[in-house]
Amino acid sequence: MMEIGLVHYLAVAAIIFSTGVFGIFVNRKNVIVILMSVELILLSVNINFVAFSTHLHDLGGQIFALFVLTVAAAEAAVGLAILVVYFRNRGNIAVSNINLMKG
Amino acid sequence: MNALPHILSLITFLPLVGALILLVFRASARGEDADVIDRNAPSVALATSLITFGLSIWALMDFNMADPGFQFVEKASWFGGMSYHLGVDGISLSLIVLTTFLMPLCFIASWGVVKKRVTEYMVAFLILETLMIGVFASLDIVLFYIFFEAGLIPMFLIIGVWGGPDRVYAAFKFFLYTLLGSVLMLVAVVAMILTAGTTDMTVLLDYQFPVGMQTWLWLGFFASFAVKMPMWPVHTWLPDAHVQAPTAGSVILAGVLLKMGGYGFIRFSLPMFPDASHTFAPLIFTLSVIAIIYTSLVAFRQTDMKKLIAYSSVAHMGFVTIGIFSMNVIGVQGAMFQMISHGIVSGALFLIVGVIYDRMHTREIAAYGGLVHRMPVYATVFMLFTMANVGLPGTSGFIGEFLTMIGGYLVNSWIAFGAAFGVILSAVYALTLYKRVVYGTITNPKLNDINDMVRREVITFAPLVVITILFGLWPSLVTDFTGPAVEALVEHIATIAPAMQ
Amino acid sequence: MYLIIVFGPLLGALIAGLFGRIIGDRVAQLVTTGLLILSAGLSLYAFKSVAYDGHEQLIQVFNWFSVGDFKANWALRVDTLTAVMLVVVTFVSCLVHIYSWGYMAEDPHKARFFAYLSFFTFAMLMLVTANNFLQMFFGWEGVGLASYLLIGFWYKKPEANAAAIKAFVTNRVGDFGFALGIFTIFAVFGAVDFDTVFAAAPDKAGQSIPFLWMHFNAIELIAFLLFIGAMGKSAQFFLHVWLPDAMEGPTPVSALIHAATMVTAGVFLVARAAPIFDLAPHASLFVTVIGGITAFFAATIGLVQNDIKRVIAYSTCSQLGYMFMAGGLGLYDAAIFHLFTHAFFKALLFLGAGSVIIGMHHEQDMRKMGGIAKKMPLTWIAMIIGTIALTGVGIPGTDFGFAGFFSKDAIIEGAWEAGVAGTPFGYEAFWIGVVAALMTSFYSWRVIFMTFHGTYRGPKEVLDYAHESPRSMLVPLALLSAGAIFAGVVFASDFIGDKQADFWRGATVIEASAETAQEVVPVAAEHGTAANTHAAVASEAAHEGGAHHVPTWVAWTPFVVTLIGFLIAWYMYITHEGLGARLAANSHIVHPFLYNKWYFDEIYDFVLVRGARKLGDLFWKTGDQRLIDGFGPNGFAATTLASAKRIAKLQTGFLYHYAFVMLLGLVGFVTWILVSTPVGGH
Amino acid sequence: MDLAVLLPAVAFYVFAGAAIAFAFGVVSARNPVRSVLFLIMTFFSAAGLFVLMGAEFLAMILIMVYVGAVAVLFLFVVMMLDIDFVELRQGFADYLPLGGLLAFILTVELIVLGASWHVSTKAEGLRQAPISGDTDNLRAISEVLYTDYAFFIEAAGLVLLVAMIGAIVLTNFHKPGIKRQNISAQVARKAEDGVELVDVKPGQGL
Amino acid sequence: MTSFMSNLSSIGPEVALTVTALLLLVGGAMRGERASNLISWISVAVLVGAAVFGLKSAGAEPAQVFGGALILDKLALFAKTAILLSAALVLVIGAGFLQIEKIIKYEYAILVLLATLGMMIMVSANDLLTLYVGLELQSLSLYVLAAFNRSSLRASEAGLKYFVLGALSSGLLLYGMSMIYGFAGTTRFAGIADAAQLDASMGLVVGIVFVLSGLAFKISAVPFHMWTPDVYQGAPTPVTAFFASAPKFAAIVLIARLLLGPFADMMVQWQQVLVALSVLSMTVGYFGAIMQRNIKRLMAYSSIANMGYAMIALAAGSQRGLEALLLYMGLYLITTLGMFACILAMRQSEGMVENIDDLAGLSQSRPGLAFSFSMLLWSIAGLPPLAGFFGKLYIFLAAVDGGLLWLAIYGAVLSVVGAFYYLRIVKIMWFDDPGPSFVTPAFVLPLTAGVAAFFMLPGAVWLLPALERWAQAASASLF
Repeated sequence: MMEIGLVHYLAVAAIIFSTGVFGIFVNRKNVIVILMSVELILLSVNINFVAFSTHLHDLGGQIFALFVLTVAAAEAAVGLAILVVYFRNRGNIAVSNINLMKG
Repeated sequence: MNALPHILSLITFLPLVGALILLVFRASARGEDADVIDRNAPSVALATSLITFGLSIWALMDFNMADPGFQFVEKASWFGGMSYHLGVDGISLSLIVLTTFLMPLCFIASWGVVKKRVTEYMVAFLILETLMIGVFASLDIVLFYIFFEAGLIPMFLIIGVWGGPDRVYAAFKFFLYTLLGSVLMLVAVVAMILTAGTTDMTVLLDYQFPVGMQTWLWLGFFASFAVKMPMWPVHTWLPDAHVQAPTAGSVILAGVLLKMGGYGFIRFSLPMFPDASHTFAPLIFTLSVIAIIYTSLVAFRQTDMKKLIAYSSVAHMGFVTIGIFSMNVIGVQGAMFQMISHGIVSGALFLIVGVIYDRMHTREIAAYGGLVHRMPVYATVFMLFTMANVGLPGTSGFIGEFLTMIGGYLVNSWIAFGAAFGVILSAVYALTLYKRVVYGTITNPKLNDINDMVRREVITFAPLVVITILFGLWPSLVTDFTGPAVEALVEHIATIAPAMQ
Repeated sequence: MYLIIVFGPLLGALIAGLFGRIIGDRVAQLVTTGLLILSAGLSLYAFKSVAYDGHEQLIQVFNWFSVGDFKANWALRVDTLTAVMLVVVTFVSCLVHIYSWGYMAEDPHKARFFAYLSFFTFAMLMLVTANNFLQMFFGWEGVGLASYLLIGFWYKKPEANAAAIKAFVTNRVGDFGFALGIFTIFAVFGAVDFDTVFAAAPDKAGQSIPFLWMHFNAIELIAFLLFIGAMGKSAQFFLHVWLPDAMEGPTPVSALIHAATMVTAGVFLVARAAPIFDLAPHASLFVTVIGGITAFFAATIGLVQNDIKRVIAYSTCSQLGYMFMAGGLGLYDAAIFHLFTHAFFKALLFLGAGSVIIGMHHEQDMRKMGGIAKKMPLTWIAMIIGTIALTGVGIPGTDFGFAGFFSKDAIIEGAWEAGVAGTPFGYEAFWIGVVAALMTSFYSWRVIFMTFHGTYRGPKEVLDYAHESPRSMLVPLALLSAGAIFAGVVFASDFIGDKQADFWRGATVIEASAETAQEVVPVAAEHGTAANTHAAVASEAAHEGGAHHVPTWVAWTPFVVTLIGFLIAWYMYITHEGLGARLAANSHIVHPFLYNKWYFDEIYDFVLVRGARKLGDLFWKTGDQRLIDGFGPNGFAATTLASAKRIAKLQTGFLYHYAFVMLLGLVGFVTWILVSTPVGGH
Repeated sequence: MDLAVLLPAVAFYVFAGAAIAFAFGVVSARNPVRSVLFLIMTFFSAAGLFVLMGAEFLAMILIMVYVGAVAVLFLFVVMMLDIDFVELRQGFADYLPLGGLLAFILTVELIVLGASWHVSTKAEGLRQAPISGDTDNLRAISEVLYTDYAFFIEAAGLVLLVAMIGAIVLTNFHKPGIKRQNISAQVARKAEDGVELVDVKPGQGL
Repeated sequence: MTSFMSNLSSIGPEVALTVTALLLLVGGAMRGERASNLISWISVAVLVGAAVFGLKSAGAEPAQVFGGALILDKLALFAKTAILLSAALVLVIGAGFLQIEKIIKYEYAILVLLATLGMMIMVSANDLLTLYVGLELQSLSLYVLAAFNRSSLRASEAGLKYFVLGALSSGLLLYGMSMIYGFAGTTRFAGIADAAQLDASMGLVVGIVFVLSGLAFKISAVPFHMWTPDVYQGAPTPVTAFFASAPKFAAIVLIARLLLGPFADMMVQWQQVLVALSVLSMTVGYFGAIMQRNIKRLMAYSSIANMGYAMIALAAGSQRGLEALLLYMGLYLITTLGMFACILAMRQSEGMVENIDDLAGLSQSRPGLAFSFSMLLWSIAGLPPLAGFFGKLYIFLAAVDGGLLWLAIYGAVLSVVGAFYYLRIVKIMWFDDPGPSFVTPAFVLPLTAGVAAFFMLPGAVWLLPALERWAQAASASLF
């Protein structure tokens, strides 16, 4: 228990991942929280990569995580931009209102 | 006569050429010109179909009756191991000639009757002709399938665009029902290709599939052909399709399209899966006998003329399946004859209905009665085909029924016993129909000035009348022709199917 | 020559039928009648050359069927049996043609009528000249068609149409058996031509064949099935219902088809297939029983009918019963002889009745007639002759008698002999014959008395109008009268008498004379499993007592009962006129039962017609529409639409639903993979 | 217990616990602003974990990029959109049981899976950028990033470019009717354009 | 750096696209919206040029560049050509629409270029990182494109949905990649292949399931399809056309490369997932389409179903399967673009219409268009003799050959359901009475539809064999 190994980090990542997942579909009020949940997922991925990288003694994982970070930032920008557009058209961003198209 | 090179390709694709010519002219025409095209389209279509018919007769003359194998073979490799491979034996050529024979009659029957979108109508029929001929001429299984299923498209349009009030339902039912059958066949075809490693039907005919596999393949093909025939209980698309289709569509549907099922059984199911055919023959017989009795009784109760004839078609196709799966020469020959005869007789009956439909625009039996007073010629022709439908000896209808019943009897007397009920019942419904439409007094005042058949109609019926009687009295015209191929087929089954011994 | 005999009428039919409107009625009539006269003349010559000069013929016309092992040719087989039929058919037909000139004078569709008549004649000739069962079947159905067309000739009348269909369909039921018989013949013999089949028949006796649920003796089965065909065509019990209704057709048609020729086709079939029936004792017994029942049953109905044609129709039915009784007992010669004589007097009666009907302005109900003998004396005489011939008046033991006397008594006496010889149902057949003869006599005279004697009961103006028929109708009556009088006396010795062996020459199986019996017996003994053949029995009978040597009372019984019948009729309709009507009115069980024809029509209507309708509706509405379409395409479509709706509903438009579904899928896949793959395998 | 073992363990549990707790905070906070703040805290905790694993550079980047840019961006948008925070969290419970179950299953599965990991010799042989013991993390990364991973740098640049284009194209509105300051026009303006000298004749007026 | 430069030279088309995009961006920024049209056409030219240029290397041996980050083989070439041409075509047929709707911006073409570039990277991916970067390049562009019509609520809702779910799917994908990396020790495909062969651990299995889930989103495979109908409907029609064509092709080729390359030895595991995806996609796609009235939504379900079909071929896991997949997808591309050209022509005087009922009587008002549309519909329904049938046939061949008989039968039966709704459109065009007529569409739309239809015609016999040969050569790359 005290010997901190890879599995501990993976467990943390898994829990955060699940939290992010959980956050996506229990949240109905606000799209921004969903976006943040996605960020949590990406964070868990990064933890995974770094953990594996350390235990494999391979930098590849860290560099991968670096790119994930980069892309995540870009993604956040685009996502928020879309959100802003939507807000301008609709006036709110409550998730339960976003169902103009269905069926 | 000299052999014409590529005669099969010519016969097959000539109608398509006609269709394309019409299409191109129609597409490039505007306003007045379009009307001109519409006016001339029937002549072009008729001429095309007549030339095609002439070519098919030429092929018939050239055909070596003694040879049971495929003739006029054309082969060119295509892609993916497939090939453009055509060829005919007595079985297929006779059906090709049936097709090319009925086609001009359809055009004559539609002459001046079809007023809406004339050119498109002609184009659809010409394309359909190509596809139908292609089915019978193909020797590559994929090519066969292509022609087989492609025929659905023009027929769908013919029913849907030029059909009756409930045409949409009928067209969809026809299309989807048949399609469901044929996609299952497609899977079987695929399995065959993979197992045998070729799409060449001449090779597949001799390829002996493992017995266990045959069962599944047979069922796949059965799904398609049974719907196409149609066999009971997958027949219900037929009455709807027939009722809603325009007259010529019904003629082709009954005359040729149904025959594809029978042809398929003869060409594929029997020789390629002989063991499975033996295994399933009792099933076929049962369904056929049920079909004959059941649909005859249903036909008896119909109030719509076309529906009645459609149901009688189902019953008559029951004889065909009996004949085919009796797997003896008499039965198979009978089935072939029945197919050709039915093509002519039921085609003629639909034309008969068309004649009065064109005048009265109803097919309700109750709307008619006493036509004989106004239309004696019509009554006579109607009587002849009623009798042919009933299977009176001396008409072509008799020969097929009789032979198939003998064929069935030689397998099991129950079959003939059951089928023979159909002979009784066919008299019931056919004569009742005739009585209610033609005999009696005129009760519907609209009929008081209905006119007898005009020259165009007489021309349509004349060849049908002649052939019906000629084939009835001289069936050898057909049987000699199909004989060698059928005998070879039966022999082939007997030699490679261990279950037979 | 034979080609002309057979195809002449066809030519006439085609000319009259196809070009009737162009050439006009008169020419059409001339052509058809002329060709028929030619045909009849040639037939007489043929009869002579075949039956007396022994020039049997087998003319191959051309190949009809040649499919696999199944071969059948168009051919004309002319032996004595055929020749007899040729004469009957062409002669009666010819007379009917002539008669129709007068009878149909006012009809607007004369050409069509004559075309039908000629066509019928052609079909009948095809039937009798057939050399194989298939060609026979062709003719068989051909006459069915002609009968249908002619019964329904007056197509405006709904009854006529219904009757036509009824006739055709009932015949089809018989044909059903006939066809199965042909199938069985082919299955057993591998051929359908008479020579092959009959030659091989003794070999096949005792062979069994699977049919439906069990094995049957092949020959018995064939005989039985063929007889089903005969029952239909000859209106035997169960399948008799069409014949009385067929009287809706024009009277000449009734005379030709429903009295003289077509209905006797069944008898002809039995006689033609005698070599088979002869080897099939059980089937023969069945024939006898059915024949007997029909003879009795039809006679009982005939007692009370009021429609003049219907009485004669039931009489025909009854007489056909006689013929089958004879056929079943192995008395093929007697059967054919009765057929032969019957053709004359029954055609005479019908034509006479037709003459009455025309004279009475298309009135057929005897209750509205009476005492018209003075108005139409020639018809009256002809009818009397016909009746006497039908009732079989003659002096037993002598050669004096009308046509029916010879043939009917031959059957009745033959039945007795068969009974003596131990043939099952022989004695019973005898007694049925006697009882039926009694009734025959009664109803025949009843017709005469009700029609021509007593007081007139119909509307006055009809009586005023009543007149003798034109010459074209009377000439046939005269000729037929001659036949009715002399046919028996002239031909008895040939058909059933001592010269019969020379006459038939194997065209059918004949029992009586010693030499033929000897010919047949060895054959039967050799292939002796079916030892109890008629030939054998008959030969024993022949040895014991010889032909036509029956006890005197047996010979006299028919005469006596005929007389009794006459007297009863006299009592009821001449001396106590009106008694019959009163009796009928007071009877609540017997008369209605008989008058309504034993309720056969009602039962058939209820069971078959309505049954078929119900079943048809059931199959259509419930079977096709509700079950097959309901569970098939429509059900499939409905299910598809329902699932489509459900799937479309899944698409809620809500983001969190979408995400949820995705994750559900992911977790599902991961779990599935973890479960399905062994964990820690590496 | 050895401090060298204990200390990292304690640190791990602190950071890990914090990260998880804050992550829960992100998804469960009633106010989005708080969610953002929780997110920032989660990133901080995660950065701590990174440090524990020896990925100092990444830990730094995480804070810089995420906290400095992304989270602030979130905060900005949250504030800008001025969302009505009163109607909150209704219907949260609808999916809770099933969603929780799903998340739980997923977590268990992933942890079980993680537990099955082991360093295989083969995996070591496949490494693309093995970490040598004597180089520090930053240097090691910098050595490969612009050489072996140059292509990805370029590609990532394009990704960022797309993000930029996207953000601009979506949010940059030119609403008609709004008066904007046009600097160049102002600068380029000359006196002659603005002032018209009119020679007013006496007695006539304009 | 020389090696970097020389590597760059071997990816000429990609470089060309990048440079063009950058230059056009600058140009656009300077010239403003007036340049939109010009930029569009330049983009088209470059796309087509890149395709043609790329084809010149058709004979070359497969090569790995950038240290193995990218692989250039025939499969990639085939996919790139298809992607480039369809992107070009999308620009061409969409130009008129954007102009009339007044949403034209020069960024549109540039985003398409960059998305295309992303796809090109995807299909050449030889490393998980390449895959990821390429995918994100494409995805981000597409997110923006989906919401491109800023003033439309539907478009922005589409963009939002697409983005949120897309981000989620990237998360799943990444998580899977991290597992793969952790258990294989590398992100390079070749290395993963070795690992999978030697030690197919659970981590790899679960990793590939995650990755598949993420990629399944891109090809709209059920249950990762949920975004598709809404986004198809909401996005501007030319963008929808783009969504339906090139990205699907790229993603499925990517999946093929991944599964048949590094994970070839783990086929037992991923085949189950793929079969499930395929069955679900076909079911939902075919049944879901039936109720649709909006033709773009219908196209969404149609593409879901078609992807389900394509996955049958992929699930077979054989070269025959890959060949069938490529053939099928090639035909799918042509058909889809042709159909979208028809949809883009659905403009009445009041504006665009999207209900299939608006097509009523098209066969009489615009026979040529109706004819082309019908051909395309029949083809995609898989009816012979049209080309779509051969796609289906090849898939069945592959499936039965790969032991997936039941899948083939299921697909065959469901194709009847599919035929039903394709046919319903035909029915509306041919059987119904004409409604308000369409305004005369830009010449390019009927032309595109007509050319696409012509390719489907049996008369174009040369096309199929060529496509088949090409697909065969391409499929050989992975075997």
